[in-house]
Amino acid sequence: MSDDYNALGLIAGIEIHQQLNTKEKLFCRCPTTIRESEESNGEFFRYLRATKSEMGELDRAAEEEMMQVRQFRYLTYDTTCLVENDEEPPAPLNEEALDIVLTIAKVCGMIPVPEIQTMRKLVIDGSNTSGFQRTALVALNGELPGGAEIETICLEEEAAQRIEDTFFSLDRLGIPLIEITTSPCMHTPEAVQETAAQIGMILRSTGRVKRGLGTIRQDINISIREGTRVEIKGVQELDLIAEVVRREVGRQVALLKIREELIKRGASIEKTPVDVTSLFTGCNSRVLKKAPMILGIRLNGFAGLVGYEIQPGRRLGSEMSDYAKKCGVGGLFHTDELPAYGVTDEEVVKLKQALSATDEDCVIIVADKPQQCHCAIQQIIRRAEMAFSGVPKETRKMLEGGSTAYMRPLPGAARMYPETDVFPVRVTMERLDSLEIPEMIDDTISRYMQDLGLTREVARQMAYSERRTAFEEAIAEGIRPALAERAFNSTLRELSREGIPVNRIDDEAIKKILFMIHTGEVAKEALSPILKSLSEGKNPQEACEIAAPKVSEEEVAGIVDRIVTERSQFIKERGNAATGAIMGVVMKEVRGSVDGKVVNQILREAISRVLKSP
Amino acid sequence: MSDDYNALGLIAGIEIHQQLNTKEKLFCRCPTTIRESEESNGEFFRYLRATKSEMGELDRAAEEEMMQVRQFRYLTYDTTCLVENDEEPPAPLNEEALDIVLTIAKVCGMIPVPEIQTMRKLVIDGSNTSGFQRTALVALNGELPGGAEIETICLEEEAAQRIEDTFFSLDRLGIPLIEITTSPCMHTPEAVQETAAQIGMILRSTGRVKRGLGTIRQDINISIREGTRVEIKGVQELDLIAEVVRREVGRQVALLKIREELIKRGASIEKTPVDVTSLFTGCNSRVLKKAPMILGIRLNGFAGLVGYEIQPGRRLGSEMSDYAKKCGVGGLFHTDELPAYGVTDEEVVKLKQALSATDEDCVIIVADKPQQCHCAIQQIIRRAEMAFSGVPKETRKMLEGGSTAYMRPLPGAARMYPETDVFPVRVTMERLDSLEIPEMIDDTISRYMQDLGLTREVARQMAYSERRTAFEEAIAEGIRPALAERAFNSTLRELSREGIPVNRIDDEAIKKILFMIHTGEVAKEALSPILKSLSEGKNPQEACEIAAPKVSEEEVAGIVDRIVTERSQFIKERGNAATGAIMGVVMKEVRGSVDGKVVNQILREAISRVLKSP
Amino acid sequence: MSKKPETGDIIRCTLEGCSLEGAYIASRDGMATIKLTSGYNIGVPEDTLETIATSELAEPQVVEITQDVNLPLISIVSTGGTIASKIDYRTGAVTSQFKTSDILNAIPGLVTLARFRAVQLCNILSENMTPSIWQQLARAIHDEIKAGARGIVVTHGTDTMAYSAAAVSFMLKTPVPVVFVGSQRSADRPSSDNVMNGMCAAKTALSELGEVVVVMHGSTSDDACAIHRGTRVRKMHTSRRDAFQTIGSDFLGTVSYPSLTVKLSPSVVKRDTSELILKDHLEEKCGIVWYYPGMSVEILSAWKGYKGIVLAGTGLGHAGTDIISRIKEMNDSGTLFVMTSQCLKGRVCDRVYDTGRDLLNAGVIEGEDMLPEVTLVKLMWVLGNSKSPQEARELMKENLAGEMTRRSSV
Amino acid sequence: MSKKPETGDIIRCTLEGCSLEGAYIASRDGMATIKLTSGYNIGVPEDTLETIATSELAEPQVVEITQDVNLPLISIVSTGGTIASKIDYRTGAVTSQFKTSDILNAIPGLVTLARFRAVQLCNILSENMTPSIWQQLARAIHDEIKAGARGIVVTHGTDTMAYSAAAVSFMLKTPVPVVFVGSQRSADRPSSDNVMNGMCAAKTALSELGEVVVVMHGSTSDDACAIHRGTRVRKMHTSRRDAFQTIGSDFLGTVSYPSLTVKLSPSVVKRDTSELILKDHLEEKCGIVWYYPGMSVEILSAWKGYKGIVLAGTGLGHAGTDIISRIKEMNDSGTLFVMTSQCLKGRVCDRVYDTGRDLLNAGVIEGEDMLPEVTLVKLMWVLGNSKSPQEARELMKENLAGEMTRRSSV
Repeated sequence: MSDDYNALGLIAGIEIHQQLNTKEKLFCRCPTTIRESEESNGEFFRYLRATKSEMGELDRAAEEEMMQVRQFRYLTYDTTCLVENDEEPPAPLNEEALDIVLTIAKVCGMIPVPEIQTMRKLVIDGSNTSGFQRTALVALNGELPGGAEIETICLEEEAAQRIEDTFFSLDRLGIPLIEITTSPCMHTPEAVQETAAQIGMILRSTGRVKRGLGTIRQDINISIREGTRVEIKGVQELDLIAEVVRREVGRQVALLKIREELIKRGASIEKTPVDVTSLFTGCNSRVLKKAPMILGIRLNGFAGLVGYEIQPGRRLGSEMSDYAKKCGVGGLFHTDELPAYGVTDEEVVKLKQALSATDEDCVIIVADKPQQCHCAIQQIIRRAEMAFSGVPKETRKMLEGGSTAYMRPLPGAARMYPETDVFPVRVTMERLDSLEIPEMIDDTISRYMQDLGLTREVARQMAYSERRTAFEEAIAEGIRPALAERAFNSTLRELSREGIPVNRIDDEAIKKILFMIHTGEVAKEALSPILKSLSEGKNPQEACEIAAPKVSEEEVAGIVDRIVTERSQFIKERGNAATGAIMGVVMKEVRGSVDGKVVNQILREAISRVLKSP
Repeated sequence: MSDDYNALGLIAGIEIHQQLNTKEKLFCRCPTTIRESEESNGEFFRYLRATKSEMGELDRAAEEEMMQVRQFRYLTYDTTCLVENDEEPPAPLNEEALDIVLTIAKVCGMIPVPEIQTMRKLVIDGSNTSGFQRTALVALNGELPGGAEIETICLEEEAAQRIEDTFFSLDRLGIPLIEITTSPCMHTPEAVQETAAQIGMILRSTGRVKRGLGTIRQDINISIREGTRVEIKGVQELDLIAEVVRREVGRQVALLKIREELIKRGASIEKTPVDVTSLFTGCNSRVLKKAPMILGIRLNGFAGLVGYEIQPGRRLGSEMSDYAKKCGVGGLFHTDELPAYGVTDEEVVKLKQALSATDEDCVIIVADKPQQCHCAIQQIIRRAEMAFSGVPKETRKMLEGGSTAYMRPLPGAARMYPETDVFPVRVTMERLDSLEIPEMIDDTISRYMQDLGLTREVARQMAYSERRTAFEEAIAEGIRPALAERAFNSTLRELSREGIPVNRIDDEAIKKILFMIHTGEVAKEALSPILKSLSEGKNPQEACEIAAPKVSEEEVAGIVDRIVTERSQFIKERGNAATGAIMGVVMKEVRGSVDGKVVNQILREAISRVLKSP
Repeated sequence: MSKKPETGDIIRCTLEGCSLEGAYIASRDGMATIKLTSGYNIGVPEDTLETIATSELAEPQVVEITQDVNLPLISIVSTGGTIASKIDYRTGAVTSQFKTSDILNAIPGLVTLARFRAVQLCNILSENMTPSIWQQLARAIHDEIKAGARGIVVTHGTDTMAYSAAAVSFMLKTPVPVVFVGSQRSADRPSSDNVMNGMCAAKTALSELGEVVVVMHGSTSDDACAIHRGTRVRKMHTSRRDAFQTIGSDFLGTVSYPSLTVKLSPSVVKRDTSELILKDHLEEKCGIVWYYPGMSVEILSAWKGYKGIVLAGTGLGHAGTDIISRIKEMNDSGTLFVMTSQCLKGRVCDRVYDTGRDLLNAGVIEGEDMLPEVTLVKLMWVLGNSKSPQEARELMKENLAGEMTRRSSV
Repeated sequence: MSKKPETGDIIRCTLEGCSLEGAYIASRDGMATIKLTSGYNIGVPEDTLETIATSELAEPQVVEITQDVNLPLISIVSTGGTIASKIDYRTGAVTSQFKTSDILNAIPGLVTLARFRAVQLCNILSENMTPSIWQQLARAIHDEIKAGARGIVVTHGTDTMAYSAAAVSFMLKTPVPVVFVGSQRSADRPSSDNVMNGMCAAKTALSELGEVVVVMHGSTSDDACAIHRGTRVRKMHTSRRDAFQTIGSDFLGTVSYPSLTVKLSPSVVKRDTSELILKDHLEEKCGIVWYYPGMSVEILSAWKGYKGIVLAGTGLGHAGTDIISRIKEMNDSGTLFVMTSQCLKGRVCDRVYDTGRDLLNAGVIEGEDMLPEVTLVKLMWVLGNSKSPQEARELMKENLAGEMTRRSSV
C-alpha cells in the first residue's frame, strides 16, 4: 500500500462533538448531570417508527432501523423531566449554551447565522425519545490558525446513553453539544489528527466544556479519489485518529482492487438462495448442526475475494457479515475460509455441489430461523452487488485498534425539518460584541512559562487543569505562583497517584490553605497532609489542625533550645554551618506546623547563643 | 322464685329492628346486598372520639367506649360508596324505605309525624363510620289487635357488621332498618313473646322486609317494681324471648335480695387495692403464676354474696367480672369460689390475711399488667357499690340459653342532634292514602285454608313463603292450588331436606313447569325430578327433557301393547281389575313423562282389546 | 433585491461577504428562512436574497392502499388534529391529512383490521370547536352509522375532544361504538402516539361496545390505551400522552398494544343496546362561570339573557353569598343554573352548609358528580330538547348518557 | 295558639287528638321543630303548639385547660370553618368555636405539644373569603410571628383554603411555619378529621419548615397528614378527607398519626431561611376567565377595566381564535393576561400551535405550570407591588413563592 496520500486523492474532514458544561440542558431546565442507572426513579417504553416524507420515501438509514420492530426502554431520574420523556414541549433554547457556541465561533472567525433556527433531525435508533435530535446551525465558514477550514458550528442536544441494545438512560439526553465540522480539507492522516487536537484545545480554552470519558467524540469523513465518502463514528481517542484514517484509506484501496478484479473476472451474483440445511445435520459445527435452517448463495467469480483482507482483521466477508447481522443472524460462513470452524472438506465439496459452484465461485451460507436466513441472504446479495461499484457510502464504527465495521447507511441529508416548538433566536451585534474571547490554552501555556516561570510540562498541566481559574485567582491575590502550582497541581497529582480522592477537594478550600500559608499561619511544608485531610471531608480549619497542629513560637523556641542543647557539641564543631542539618531535625519535630522562616530565625538565634557561650 | 309476675310488678317492652328489603340503602344509592369479606375491594382505618356536649359532659356509655383508644378497620366493596366511608354527605332519605315504614305505621293505626326529621344518634363503638347512626321518628302511638301499644316507629340505618373486635365490614352499613318500640305494656314473659311474634307477622306481611339470620333483632326492656330498667340487646330467636324475660326477672329479684342482705350486714367496700402478686409466685394456676401483677380488694360483709347465683350460670361475681373485662383483663377470682382453679386452701388463707379479711368478707383479685389491674379494680369497686342499690341500669347482651351479661351502661337519651345534611320530609295525606295495606299473613293463612283447601300447616308455610306471590299468580292464572302448593312448597321442602339447593330455582321457572303440566306437556309425576334439574341450573325446557323425556302417544301405545301382551294371561284372569296393577308397571316405564290420564286411557283400550281377543 | 422569491425557489444570499445557496422557505419581520442543502434552516435578512432558479415541485408519490373488502367497515370522521400528517422535508412544512389513503398510509396497520371510509368534516384546531360543529359532527356520525358502518372513529384535536365526545353522547343514541381519538404528540414525529391510539381506536370501533368513548394512551409507555366514557372523561394534563382520565369512576376498558386485545368492563353499554336516534338540537346560549373569591356580582351579568349557566363553585358547590341574590334574579328571569365543583372530583351537595341551601333556594340545581364541561354540554342539549323549563330541570337531574353516577365508588 | 314560643321552651302539641310534650326548637314554613324527651326531633304544624314552661338555660360548664408555660408558643389564627365546634344536644345546634379554651377542649392533645394563643380574625364560610380578608390574615400572622410565635396555625374553611394559603405565601416572607388547616368532616362528629389534622398542623408549626403550607389528611385512613406547599395545592375532591393534593410536584412531607412524626422532603424552605417581611398590597381588580367552546367574545367584556386576568385555556393554553383580538385590545388598554390550563396538570406552552403564538402576540404571558387559582392570587399581588407594567410582566414569569417549577418532574 502506498503512503502517497496525495496520489490516492485522500480527502478527509472531521466533526467534533463536545458536551458543554452548562447549568441546564439545551431544551429543558434539568441539570446536565450524569447519573448511575441504580439511581433511576422510573422506567417506560416506546416504539418509534420512521415517518414517510411527502415523497412517500423512507430514509434508507431509517428503513434499516425499522427492519426489526423494536421496543425502546428508558430510565428516568429525579434529574430528568417530562421533556426528556417526550411528554412536554421543549423550553426555549438555552442561552448559556448558545453563548458558549457563539464564543467558539468568534474564536474561529466564523460568520454567525443572523437568526438561529432549531431543526429536528430524524434519529430512530432509540437514542432520542422524540425520534429526532434537535440541532441548530449557529455559524458558518471559519478557519483555524493552522489553515483548516471550519464549515459549520451547530448546537445540538446530546442523545440518551445506551445501556444495552434497546435500553437507554435519559440522564445524558439533552445535554448541549457543540458540533464543529471541518470542510474535507485535510489530505494526510496526520493533518486530521492535528486539526482534531487544535479544535480540542480551543474547546477546552473556554473552560465551559465537559471533561472526562465520552464527553468529546470525533467523527471522521474520508474518501479517496475513486472511493466514496465514509463516515467513521465515535472515535474517542485523539491519538488513534491518524491510524483510523490510514486504515480506512487502505480499506478503500482494497475495495477498489476487488472491484477491478470482479469486473475483470466477469463476476456475478446468483439471486436465488438454496436451502442446504440437510447437508449439515451431522456437522461438527454446533451452530450449523442445530440451525433450523441454513441458506446458501453462490457468488460467481468471487473465489478468494470474499476472504481478501481489506483492513487488519477485516475481509470483504466481514463487511457482508455486518450487513447480514442487521437481520439478527450471528454471522456467515464463506467458502474462502472453509473448511474451518468444524466444517469438513467433504462438507465444503457437497455444499459447492449443491449450489453448482465452481472453483471460481464463492458460496456463502447463513444459519438461523427461516425468516432471518432469507433476510440475511438478501443483505449479503446487496453488499455483494456493492462490491462491483467499489466503496459503499456508509456510516461505520471504530473497532479496537482502528479498523472499522459497517454501522448503517449514510443518512440522507434531507431528513431534517423545523422544530416549530422552539422559537428562532436572532443573534444581535451587541450580543456578539459582549462575548469575551477566552485566552487560548496554547497562549496560556506560554504565559505560564514566561510570566510565572513554570516548566512547559507543568505549565501545560496547569493550563489544562480544571483548577486553572482558582490558580489564577490565587496568584492575582498575591500567592506565589510556584506555591499555587504545587497546591493546585503537582501535590494533587502526587496524592492522586497514591489513590487519594483529590477531586473531592474544593478549589476554595485550597485557596484558604494557600492564604493561611501566605500569612504564616500554617507552614507550606504541611501542604500535602492538609490536602489529604481535605480529601477526607475536613474543612480547611480542621485540616490544618489535624495535619499541622498549632505550635506557638514559645513552643518552637523550647524545641529549638532542647535540640540545640543536645547537639551543642556538634554546633560548636561546625559553627553556623550546622544550621542546615539542625534545621531538618527541628522541622521534623514541628511537623510543618510552623513556617520554616520562623524556625530558621529562632534556630539561628539559638545557634549564635550556643556559639557565643563558653 | 315466684311466678306471680304481677306481684313482682314486671313491666316489659320490646324494640324490634328489622332490615327492609329496599333496592337502595337509606342514605345512599348502594344496593342492600350482604357480601362475603373475601369480596372486599379495599380497607381503611379511623379513630373515633366522643364529642363533649356543650355541658362539658361525656355520655357514660361513650366514655366507657373511650377507655381504650381504638383504631377501627373497615372493609369496602364494589357495592359500597363514599357515603359508607363517611367521605360524602348522605343522599336524601330513601323514599321507598319510608313508604314501607309508613305502611307498617298505617297497619298499626299510628299517627305519622307531619315532618320527619333525621337525627344523628352518637355511637362510637365503631359500627358507624361517622360515629353516629342516622335515625328518624316516623310515627307515634299505635296499638296492635292484641292490645299491645306501639309507642314509636323509627326508620334507621343499619350498622356495619362486626367481623371481629374493631374490624368491620361496610356492606351492611346503611341498610334501612325499621325500629318498632312498644310501650312497657307487657306484664308476663309470654305476653312479650306473643307481641314480638305478632309484630314479626306484620312485618313479614308487607313482603318487603329482609329474611334470614340477623335480619331481625329484638331488644327487650325489663324492670320489676324495685328493680331498674335493663335493656337486653339482640335477641334473635323468637322462641327464647319468654325465657329471657323470666331469667331477667329472676336476676333482678336476686340482686334485690343481695341488696337487702348487704344492708342488713352493714357491708362496705375497701377502696384501696392491695398488691398480692408475691403470694402466687408458686401457684398452680398458670394465669396467676405468670401474671405481671395481682391486685386484691376486700369487700366487707360480702362473703357468700359474690358467689350467689342470680341467673342460671351467673353470679354477682360474673357481673363484676363483666365490668372488669372493659379494662382488657380476662376476668377475676373471688374467695366465694376459692379454693379452685389451681388455687390452694393455703393460698386463700394467705390472701385473706394479706387483705385482713374476715370470714364475713369476700376478697376479689385480678391478674394482669399493672394498668389493667388498677382499671379493673376500680370497675369492680364501681359494680360492688351498685349492689347496694340493687339493679344497675344497663344494656345487656343475651348469652346462649337466655341468661345475659353486662354490655355497657344504658346510653343517655340526649345524645341525639339533627342530621343537617338530610332535608326533612313532609308526609302528605295523599301519600298516606296511596299506601295500600297488605293482607296480614294470619289472614292469608285463613284464606288459603278456606278458599284453597290447604291444611293449616301447609297454608302457614305457603303464607310465610317467599314464593307466595308467585304461588298466588299461578293460581290466578288457572293452576290448581294443590299442584301449585306442591310445586312452590311441599316438593321444594322435600328436595331441600335431601340437600338439594332449591333456592337456586327461580319462581318463573316453576311457573313455566306448572303451565306445562297444566297443558299436559309434562306429567305432574315428573315435578320432583324436574325441580331437581332446575336446581342444577337447567332451564325449564331442558329440565323437562332430562327429567321426563318426551314419550309420544305412539310410543306409549307401543309400551302398553308390549306389557299387555306379556301379561295377557294375567289380564284374562283378572279382567278389568288388572288395570291398576298394570298401570303401575307402565307408569314406571314411561317415568312420568306422560300424563297418567293419557296412559290410563290407552291402557284401558289395550286391556279391553285383550279381553275381547280370543 | 430581485422580485420576492416563492417557497422552493433556489436563492443566493450574502452574509458578511460570503455567499450561500439554499431554498427559500418564507419570510417574517424582514428575516427570510432559507433551507441549506445540508437540510439546516437559517434566518437571513430578506434583503440579501437573489433568486437563482424557480421551484420545480416534484409530483408527490401517491401510494395507493388496497383495502380488504371482506373486512368490516369503519368510518373515520375527521375534524382536525394531527393523527395523520405529512412533512415536506424540502420546505419543512407539516400538514394535517384527512384522506382515507393518507390516514392508512400514516397508520399502515389499519388495513389489516377493517375497511375504512374517511369523511372530512372540517379541519380546525380543536380550541375553535363550536356547538354548531358538534351538531354537524353528530349528523355526520349518524349518517355513517345509517350507511352501515360497524363503528365510527372520530379524529379530533385533544384540547376540546372531551367536550365534543360529551356533546355527541347527548345528541346521538348509537348502536355501534363511536370512538374519539387524537394524539398528544403530532404525527410527524417518530414518537407520535398517533399510530398506537389510532390502532386501538379502530379496534375499539369494532368491539362489542355501543356508546361514545374516547380512546387514548393509558400510561406514558406504549403499553395500552384506556377507553373512557365520553361523558366522564377530562383532559387532565397539558402534554402527557396519558392526559385523558376518567373522573369519578373507572374507565370502561383497555386495548393492549401491540396485541390490540380489547378488554371491556361489565359496566359498558353493549353494541346494539340502543337504537340509532339523532336529537341534535342545542341551545347555544349557555356558559360556564368559574367562581373565585371576591368575584364581583357584575361579572355574572355578562351572561345575562343566557338560557343556562353552569356554575363551577368551590368545595361541595358554593359561591360567595353576595352573588346569590343575582343568581336568584337571573333564575327568575329564566336562566337555568346548575352547580358543579372546581374540585372536579366528588359530588356536589348543597344541603350541608348555609350557602348551599341559599343557592338551592335561589333555584340552583345540584350537578351531582358531573364534570363542569360535561354539564355545559348537557345543559345545551337539555335546553334544546325540553318542552318546558320544568322538564329541563328534571332532565338535568337525571343521568342521560352516563354523565352522572348515583353512587360515588371509592 | 298562645304567644310564639322561644327556643328551649317546653311546649305541648296535639296530633290527631294525641298530645305530645317537647322542647321548642324553631319554625320554618309553618312547621315547628320539636325535640321530644327521647331526643328525637319531629316537625309539627306550628299552630298546634301551646307553651307549658319557658326555657331555663343551664350555665354551660367551662372546663379550663392548663397550658404548660415551658412549651413553645403557637398562635392559632382562626377565620372560620369547623375545626372546633360544640353541639347543644338540647336544641341540636352546632356552633363553631374559636376561643383558645374551646380549641384546646376540642383537640385535647394539643396542650401536650405547645402553648397556644388564639386570634379570631373572622368567622366566615370560606366561600365568602375576599382579597381584603387575605390581607388582614397576612397582617395578623405577621404580628403573631413578630410577637414571638414559633409557628402559626391558621384554621380555615376548606373551600377556598388553597387560595388563602397562596395569598399569604405571596404577601408574607416568613421565617417560621405558617400552617393552614381545616376539616372536611365537621368537628361535631366523632369521625371528624379535625383532631388528626389539628394535631398534625400543630406539629408542623413546630417543625423546621419556614414556609406557608397546608396540612390535611393524606389518605382516607387516619394514618398520616400530607404537608402541601401553599402555592401548589388544590382541593381536588368535594368531600373526601384527602381532598387536598399537591399538583405537579411531590408534597413537602408527612406527619404520621398518632405518632406525629414529621418527615420533610429536602426541597422544603427551612425555618429561619427568610426574614419576616410583609408586603400586603393586592390589586383586587383581577379575575379568572374559564374558556369554553363557543364562548362569546362579549363575555370577556365583563372584566373590562380589570388590571389582570387569568385565562384558564384548553390544552397547552389555548382559546378560540375569535376572542384573541379582544384579548389584544384589552391588553393594549392595560389588562395583563396570563394563560393557565384547564387541564390543571402540566405546563402551558403557547409556542407549539398557531393559536398559542397568536395569544403570545396579543400580549398573553405563559403561566408555565402554575395553577389557575394561584395565578389569580399572584396576579393580584404582582400588580399590587410592581412599579411598572413591564415589571409586573417580568414578575409573573418568575417563581416568587414556589408557585412555578422550572422543570416538570415525572
